[in-house]
Parts: sequence; structure tokens; C-alpha cells
Amino acid sequence: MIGIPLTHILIFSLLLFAIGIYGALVRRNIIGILISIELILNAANINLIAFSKYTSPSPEMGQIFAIFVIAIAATSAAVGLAIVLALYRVRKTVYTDEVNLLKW
Amino acid sequence: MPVLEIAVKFGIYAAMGTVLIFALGVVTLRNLFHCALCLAAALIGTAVIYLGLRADFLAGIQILLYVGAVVTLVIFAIMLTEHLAGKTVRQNNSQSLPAVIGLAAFVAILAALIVKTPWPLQAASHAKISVMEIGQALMGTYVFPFEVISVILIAALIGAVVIAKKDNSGEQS
Amino acid sequence: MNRILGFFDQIFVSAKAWLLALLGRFLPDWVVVLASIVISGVVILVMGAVIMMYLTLLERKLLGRIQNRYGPNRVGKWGLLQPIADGIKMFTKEDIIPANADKIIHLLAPIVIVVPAFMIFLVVPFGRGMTAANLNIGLLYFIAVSSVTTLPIFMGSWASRNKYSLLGGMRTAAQMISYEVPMTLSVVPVIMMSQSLSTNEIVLAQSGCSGLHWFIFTPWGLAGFIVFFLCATAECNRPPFDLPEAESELVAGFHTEYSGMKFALFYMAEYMNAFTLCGIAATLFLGGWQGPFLPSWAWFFGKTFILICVMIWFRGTFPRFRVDQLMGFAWKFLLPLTLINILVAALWHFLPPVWAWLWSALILVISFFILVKLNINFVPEKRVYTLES
Amino acid sequence: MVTPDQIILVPLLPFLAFIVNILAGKWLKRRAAWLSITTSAMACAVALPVCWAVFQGGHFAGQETWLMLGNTPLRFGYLMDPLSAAVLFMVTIVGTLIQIYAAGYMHGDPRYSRFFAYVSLFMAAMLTLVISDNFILFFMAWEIMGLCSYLLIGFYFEKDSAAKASLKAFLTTRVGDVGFLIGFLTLFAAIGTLNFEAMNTAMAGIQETGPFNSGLLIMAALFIFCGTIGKSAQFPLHVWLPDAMEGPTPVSALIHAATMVAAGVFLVARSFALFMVVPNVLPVVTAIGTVTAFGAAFIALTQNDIKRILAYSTISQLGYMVTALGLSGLGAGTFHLITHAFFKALLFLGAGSVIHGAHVQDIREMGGLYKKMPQTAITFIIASLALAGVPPLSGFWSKDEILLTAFASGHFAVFGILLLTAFMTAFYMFRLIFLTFFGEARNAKVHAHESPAIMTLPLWGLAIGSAVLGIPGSPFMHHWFQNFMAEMVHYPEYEPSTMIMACSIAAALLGILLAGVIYLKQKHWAGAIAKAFRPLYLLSFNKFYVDEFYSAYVVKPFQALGRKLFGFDETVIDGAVNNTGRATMLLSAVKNWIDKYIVDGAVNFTGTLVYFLNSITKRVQTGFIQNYLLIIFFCVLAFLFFELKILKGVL
Repeated sequence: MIGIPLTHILIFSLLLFAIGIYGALVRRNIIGILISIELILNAANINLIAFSKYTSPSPEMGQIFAIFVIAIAATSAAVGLAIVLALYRVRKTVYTDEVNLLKW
Repeated sequence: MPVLEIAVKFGIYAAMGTVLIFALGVVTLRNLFHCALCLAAALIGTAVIYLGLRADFLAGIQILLYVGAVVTLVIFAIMLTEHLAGKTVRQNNSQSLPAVIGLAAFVAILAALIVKTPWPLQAASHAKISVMEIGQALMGTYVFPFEVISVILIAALIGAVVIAKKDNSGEQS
Repeated sequence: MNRILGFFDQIFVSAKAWLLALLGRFLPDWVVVLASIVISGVVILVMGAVIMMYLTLLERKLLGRIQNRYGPNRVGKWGLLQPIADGIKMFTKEDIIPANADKIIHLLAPIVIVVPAFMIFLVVPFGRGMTAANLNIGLLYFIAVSSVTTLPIFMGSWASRNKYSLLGGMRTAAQMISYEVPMTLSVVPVIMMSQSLSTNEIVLAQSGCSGLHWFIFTPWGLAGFIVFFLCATAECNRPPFDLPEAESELVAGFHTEYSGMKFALFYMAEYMNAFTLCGIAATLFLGGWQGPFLPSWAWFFGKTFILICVMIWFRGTFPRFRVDQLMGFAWKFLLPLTLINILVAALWHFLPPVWAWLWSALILVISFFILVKLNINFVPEKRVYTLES
Repeated sequence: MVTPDQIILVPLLPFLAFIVNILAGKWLKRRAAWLSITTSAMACAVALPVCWAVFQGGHFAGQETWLMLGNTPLRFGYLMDPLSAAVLFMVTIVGTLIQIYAAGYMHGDPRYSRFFAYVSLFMAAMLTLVISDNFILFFMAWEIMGLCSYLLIGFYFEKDSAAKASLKAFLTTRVGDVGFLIGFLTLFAAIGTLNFEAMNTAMAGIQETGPFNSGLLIMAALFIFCGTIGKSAQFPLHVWLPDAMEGPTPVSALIHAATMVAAGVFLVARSFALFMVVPNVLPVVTAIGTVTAFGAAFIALTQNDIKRILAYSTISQLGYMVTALGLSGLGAGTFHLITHAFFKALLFLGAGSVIHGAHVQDIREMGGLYKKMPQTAITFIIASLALAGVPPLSGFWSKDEILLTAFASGHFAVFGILLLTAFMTAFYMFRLIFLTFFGEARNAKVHAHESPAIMTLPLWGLAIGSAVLGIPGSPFMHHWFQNFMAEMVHYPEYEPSTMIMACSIAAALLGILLAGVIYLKQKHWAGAIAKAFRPLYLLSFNKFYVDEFYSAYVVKPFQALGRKLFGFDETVIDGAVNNTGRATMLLSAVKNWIDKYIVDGAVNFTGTLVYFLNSITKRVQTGFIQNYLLIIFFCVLAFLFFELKILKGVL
């Protein structure tokens, strides 16, 4: 048995998640937001692993879902960054507060 | 060997701490390139935690995909969009304060929830989950999501290429 | 005879076991475990450094021979002390940091690049029972760790604040990411056949026919080996895939702004990568330490040495690729070939031996020719660069 | 040999053609047409033997469970009863002929293969609809047809008017479609099945035991009839059909004359058992049908665009069919549906041939085309005679049957209107013919030429159909068709009456004669009549102002308001304001529809209110994505908080 209680892992991932959300909320750079989202996904992954390790009868399940999450993260990064590049080409900026056409 | 176990435990806590510090770096540093490197460090730290949780395969995947692919992509994007000189401009917008307050409340609520919930702990087995089990589960029980993921990957690949491609039609006319 | 062979075969293993037993007499268990790790680590560190030093010498000598000259022959007998002289020169050189550089990262990059280079040594099976860490995901570990190498190159190129460095860094990243894909895929048939990710298991899976049942002697193994080896050459940025550090175009690419010890570290990582990649190639396709008569580690080092010589031979023979050729080669030739190779491996598994041979050889040859045909017709679009006034 | 189960091939074959054409269209080029035609002809070859077997008294059905809704299995299947056999017969033949024609007509179009892909998809949907045995499948096919109609009307989407017309058609029919959806869901609530046969059985049971819980059923019938109103372009949703003529002419022939618009009538015929059982719905159907028949014919009198005349004629004839169904004349309505499909398709194809040859659409520009394109002219005249109701062509028998139903069931007012409509039909059709084919050429720039054989051969095929298809329903075959229909659902039948036939013939001949006099001999009469009955003329020429009425709801002062509102949301308010303006103008034109001041006041108030509220709430929309994210986050936080506080008591 691993010596760490589940609660600690959960709180750790909660903090990581919160940091990620903070980044997504306050970063001006879109790439910064994407990075923060990676952190959020990572926190979710840790939770998946921890839960499947501690509470699930079939421990491989969490890993499989984590793999799916990682794949989705990779796709989101690829598409997101492609969008960022396209945006940069058109608007010459990657700052969210300079891309605010869609308002009243 | 209790000493080794303690060492492992300590190692995991240390990894957690490192990850948190680097994660804070990710969201606070002004230089975006440093942020990306911090992200890489945080992700590697997460992989170490996975190792501690006996998820070796996932740790490998984590490093291969996140550090090897995602972070590289991010850095690529940074290099293509930032100017080489990298003037340090303001990186955070004006909503830091409400975000921090909200997050504090969020963390407090969820931490209380985590602490108070009686988790249905199972006696986790010592054995590592072998790659074969994961493979069989992927190809058996979870074959449908697996295929869906592969389709999504293809779609994302093509989509990314199409989006990022320079629009040539305008130049020719 | 067999006992003598066995003794030589296990000479390093027995030495370590003896040492540990000695320690175990008067130290607690966990110290012994720690000591075991430390011993392996020290051996790897020392071996890495030594290998790197003498690879440089080997390369210079061989290149010299290829170019009809002698190569270094002044320092020591046959120039054997040349690497040490080089090392001293490197240590004593001035460490120049560009004024505008990102100092921390400029410092970190060469350190970080050595780490994965050493870490790969962990899973290389140097001989029977001579794997530092017999991970059951060894191969995945190898792929994952080697993919990290991109990162420090980026760091170095970005931190230098130099156009050539940045270009070199971008090229490296593009090249490494591109070649990682066919490399990983070319390994898949091996995993399918040995049904394991552990490097040890893979070697053991090639143990038939008195240690000569190597994967390279099958059609898919041959194709996989060729692809893997080409990708490996590209991964460690060696000619003819050395665009990222092309002297004539980029003034050495990402390590333009490095000098002294930092440069030496980059150099070291590169040679260590070359060694480990050749070692892994030998492990995966050439039966690793399997082989008759000689001790296992001798077989391993012999095979690796031959592969390194081939790499050097490449360097002495081939001109450098163009960028579009480089990328096109990875995505349009190697990648389809590896995908077909995976299918062929599956076919091999399900067919009776003779038919398997026939069909897989046929499919591979045909697809090879089709791919060559398709690629040869490709002419890159002509670009005109107007001079800016 | 064709077995009944292979009937599912009938829709599948065109669908295959659709897939191949849409995917490999660029490569197929001209071959796209032949693919579509071949599959269509094969569908025809499969369908006709089965139809024949049904005509001999067979009855086929088969179904498979598609999915389970709770405990109710949702079954899809086919149903070949007299009704579907008759319509299937018509659709496959007409569809194939029109596609052959289109292969010539669309020659040289850049989107050739796409056209045939859409047409094939349409065929697949129509055939599915015809052989489907339940409302769900029916509705799906119905919707796909709507889509095809949209795509094909807007086929020349470079033309602004075509794009708008397609949108108009789509949105207008949507109103009916939603009604239809509600209708059959209500029916499901009432009787617990959507299968046609099961519905027929249930209705028969109700008829025996007497009416029960008729509220739901009435609602179901009315809403289902909404679908008919939309699809078959009945008043008040008929406005889309004339505009739909922006599509290529074969499309107009196939979709907007022969088949798709008939689907609405087919729907009523399909659920005829329901309509027979519920009280008070049939009179509504009759009323709408009659109004449509008369109104559309009246409009057609003064139109000048050749295709528009035909479009209004179609609406009018569809009104006839709906009237017949409303008078419980299932046989008469269906019969007219079949015959009308042939001669109306022929008329449209003839019109297309004229347009193809003369490159104008306005009949005032034409004239004397008879000599230049004799084949087109002859077939066109045959079709017109059939439409006008001249014996022994098919239209006479079917129209006569409807008139008979109206007369014999005692609805003399309806009978009178229909007879008048028949007269007007003959008049406007021959006005069209005399202006187009006879007299002297009025525009020297028009150099007409006969169309190629690939276009004229289908014309002849349809002409034969128009000529002889009336026979099965005529007294010569003892009203075989009507009896055949009665096998499915019982409905009252009437003895043929010579008086009615005489009236009908008289009306038709009178109309032709009058047209001849006005447009060939005394040409100044036309203008004189228009001047004498100027209000009526204007009413007809402007299509009863229905379009204007529709395109305008809210009022002109809104334009002033719109300028004020312009700053905050251009698109939404603009559209509303334009509509408002037009509506007001219409109100002043039509004088007494809505109280101007009430509407004005309400609308102004609404606008001001909206403006006022917007000036407050628009601040939320900063265009700054992370603000939104923050708000979302706080919402989640609040949810979390209350959830935990209330339910779990954790905090």
C-alpha cells in the first residue's frame, strides 16, 4: 500500500486545478490560456489515476481514461495552437483583450 | 524496507510540491517561454507522481505526449508568435482579484468536501498494472472510445493543418 | 568451456553482486539497495563520458581514413589521448554568455540536455542481466525520454537570442518531432512479436537458433531496422540529417552561442545519444547481446560499434538534405512504410512460415517501389526570394 | 423475379446514385446524369411489377424493429397498398422521364453532377415516403424532400432571387412541417401507434363504437393537415411555390409540380381514415382546398411569367385535390393527383423546352413559337387540353370525378366555385398557349429553336401518359381506380352523371373559346377588360397581396426607431424594422386589417422597452472571453455552494 492517503492526492490535484483555472482566467496571452488548460487536464488525470488506484476494483480503468484525456489534450493543443497561429496571422496579436470584436 | 517506503512517500510529496511550484510559475511568470518550460517541468513532475501511484505506462505516455509533443508544440507556437526580443508586456489581465477570491472559495469548498467525504477505499493491490492489461482493456472493453479517439485525432490533425495553412487562394488572384 | 564463457559473460554482474554482498554484511538493507543504485549510476556516468570521448576520436579517425588522411595521431599513441586533450581545452576555454541572453535558461539548457541522454542508459541491456533498470515499459521509457531531448535544444536556441540559433532550434524541433513518429512506429512490429515493452524481454525473444534468431532476418524486421536506423540518425542530428546544426547555413545552429564546458555538454549529449540509439537499434533488431561463443556484453558492444561506424560512414559519404526533402522523407516515405510494415508484421503472425515470408517480402518490396515512385515525382514548388532593398 | 421485399431497393438505388454523385461528381461529369437515370429506371423496373401485383389485389407489408422507445418498439417498414402503389407508379415513371429530360436541359451546367445528386436524393426520399408504413419514416423522407427542394430551388445560388426563394420555400414549408410533427405526435398520444395500417384499424374500431375522446384526434388531424398546407402550397402557405420557380425547370416539374407538392395531398390520403372519423375537420379541408383552387386560378389569369402561371395552376389543381379529399372523395383526389402529375410535369417540361429554346420567360415576349418548335407545342397543347378538362384526356376524367363528388355530396357552392375555376383554368392555359405558340413573334430578338431529342422524347412519353391515364378512372373501365382505392379505406361513391360532364366540358370549351377570342382575334379586349375590372385585375396581378402581407408584420415608424437601435445590434433589429416597415405599408394599402395605432403603439413600446433593457444588459457582453469564463466559473461556484449546502450539508 502506498503510504499517501487519498485525501492528500485529491487536495494536491485540487490545488493544481485551481492554479490552472487561475491561469485560464487571468492570462492575457492565448497560448498562456492553453497552457493553463493543460494544467487543468493534468489535474483531472491525477484524480482519475488516484481514484482508480484507491477506490476502483479494476485499476486499469483510470489509466485508460487518463490516456483518453491525454489524447484529447494533444488534439486540443494542436487545434488550439493552429487557431492561435491563424489568429496571429490575421490580427498580429495573441492577446485576448485585443481580440474583442464580438461585443456590443 | 520501511526506509525505502518512506523515501518513496517523501519523493511523492516532494514531486507534488515541485509540481505546484512550477504550476504557479506557469500562471505567474511574465516570460511566456519560461511558462512553457515550467509547464514541462510540472508535467514531468506529474509523471513522477504517476510512477509513485504505480502507473508506469501512463507516466511514459505522459512524458512522450505532453513533454515531447504538446510542450514542443506550445513552444513552437510561442516562437512563431512572440518576437525574438520578447519584450515583457503585462501578462495578466485585470480580473486577478476576483479570480483569486473565487478560487479561494472554490478550493475551500472542495477541500472541505474532500476531507469530509468517506471515500470507499478498496484494498489496492500492490501489483503494477501491466501494459498487457491496459492493452487488452483498450482493445476489448473500451475499443469503441478508443476508435473514436483515433478518429478525433485524425480530425484534429487535418483540422490543425487546414486552419494553420496559409490561405493561398487570395495571393494568386 | 561453457563455464569459462559463463564466467566472462557474467563478470560484471558477479562483480557487482560480490560488492553488494560485501556491503550487506555491515550495513542495513536499504543502504544496500541505495548502493546498488549508486553503483549502477556511477558506472553509467563514467561509461557515458568515456564512450563519448572515444567516439569523438573514432569519428575523427574514421572520417580521416575516408578522406584519405590520418586523423589525429599526435597526442598519445595513435592519438589515443586526443579526447583528453580536447577535454582540457574545453574546460579552460572562456565561457561566453551573450549580453542579451536569457541567462538562466542559457545555463540550464546544456545541463538539461545531458540528463535524458544519461537516463536512456538505464534501459539499455548491455549484456545478460546487465540492464541498469529492467523496466517493464523499457521501450516506452526510451521513446519518452528521447523525445524530451527537443526541449533543451529549444531552450538553448531560444535563450541565445540569436537568429541562427533560433532557426536551428526550430529546425531541430520540426525534424525531431517528424522523425519521432516513424521511429516509434517502426518499433511497433518488434513489440508485437516479442509481446513486451521490456528491452530485456525483447532481447530474449530473439534467442532462438543459438542466439541468431534476430528480428533483422525477417522482412518486417529488416524494413523496421532500416527505418529505425535512419530515424535514429536523424534524431541525433547527424549527417545527412544535420540541418539543425549545419555549419554552412546556420553557423552551427542551436549551439552557436555556446562555448567551453557548455558546448562540451551539448557535444557529449549528442554522442551519447548516438551511442544509445545504436545500442537500442542493436537491441531491438540485431538480437542485443544474443550471439554464440563470445560473452554477451561483447556481442552488444560489437554490434553497437558497427552501427556507429555505419553512422560515421554516412557522415563521410552523404551530402546534407534540403529541408523539404528532409520533412518529405519522414512524412511521405518513412511513415507510410512503417504503417505498411506494421500490417506486414500482423500478417506474419497469422500466416504459416513460408507464406509469411513470401507475402511479407512481396508486400514490402512492392510498397517500397510504389513509395519511391511516388516520392521521386515530387518536385518542390519553385520559390523566388526577392531581395529587400 | 421481383419479390415484394425488394421494394426497399426502390429508394435505395437512387440513394446510391446520390452518394456516388455527391462524392465522385467531379470525376463523373456527364456520366452523373446517366447514373441517376439508370438507378431511377431500375427503381422503376423494380417498382412496376410490385405495383402491378397490388393492382391485381395484392397487399404487401413488412417491417423491422428499429429501436425501442421504452417498451414501445419503433418499427420501420414498407407498406404497399392501393394508394402507395398508385403513387409509386406515378413517381417512378414521371421521375425517370424528367431525369432524362434534365440530362438534356442541364447540359453544360457547371454543377451538373451536383444537380443529379440532389435529384437522386430527392427521388430516394420521395420513394421512401411513398412506401413507408409509418409516420416517422414518412416524416423523415418528408424533411429530406424539403431539404432537396431547398437545395434545388437555390441551385443557381449566385442569383440573389434564387437564394431568397429557396430560403422562403424552406421556411414557409417549415411552418407546416412543425404542425405535421406535432400532429402525428398527438396522434401517437391518442392511439399509441404511428403505423398506417394500425391507425386504419384503430379508426375503423372508433367508427364502429362511436366517437370517443375526439379532442386529441381533431387536434392531430388539424395539425397533420398543417403539413399538407405547407407542402402542397395551400392557402395561406402557398406563397413559396411561385417563387420556387427560380430553380431549374426540371426541378420545377419534378418537385414543385408532379411529386413533392403532391406529397401533401398524399399525406391526407394516407391518413384518410383519421380524417373520416374525426368530425369537423373535413369541412376545414374542403374550405381551404376550394379557396386555394379558386384563388390560385384567379391569380394565374393575369400573370406573365410562363412558369409562374404554371405554378399557380399547380396550386389551383392541388386545391382541387384537397377539396376532393375534403369531400371524402379519396378516389377522386388521388386520381387527380396521378393524372395531374403527368400533365403538369409535361407542361413544365414543355415550358422548360420553350425557355431553353427561346431564352425568355415572359409570355409577352414570345409568340408564334408553334412553327419553330412544333413537338414542344403539340405536347404542350395536349397537356393543356388535359388540364383544361377536355375529353377524352386524363384531366377530364379526374376533374369530372371531383366535380361529381362536390355535386353529389350536396356542396353546391363548392361545386359552383370549382366549375368556375375549371373555366378559369381553361382560360389561362389557353391564354398562355395562344400568346406563346400562336400569333406573330412579338420580340424580334427571340430566336427560338426546337430542343434536342433527349428533351422531346420524355415530352412524348408524358404526353401519352396524360392522354391515356384517365381511362382507368373513367366509366369505360367502370371506375376501376376508384373501386381500387375503396379497398383501402371505405368512402362514399357516387353514380356518374352526364349533366356534370356536360357542365365540365362546357366550362372548359368556353374558357378556351374566350381565350381564343381575346388573345387571337380581338386583342384590344384584354386591355379593356383589365381596365374595366381594374380592382379585380390588380388583385389578381398582385396575387391578392398575400406576399406583401406576409413580408411585413411590424410597422414603418420602426424604421425611425431602427436608426436609433442601429448602434447596438444591426442584424436583429434591422430585419425586424424592415419587416415592420413593410407591414405598415401593407396595412395602409389593405386598409382595414389591423388597427394601425394599436400595433404601432405596442410595437413602439416593445422597441423602446427592448432598447432600454438592452442599454443595461449589453454591458455584460464585453467581447472579452475571459470575462465570460470568470462568470461561468462563478456560476459553477455558486451551484457548487448551494448544492453542497442544501443537499449534502457538508458545509
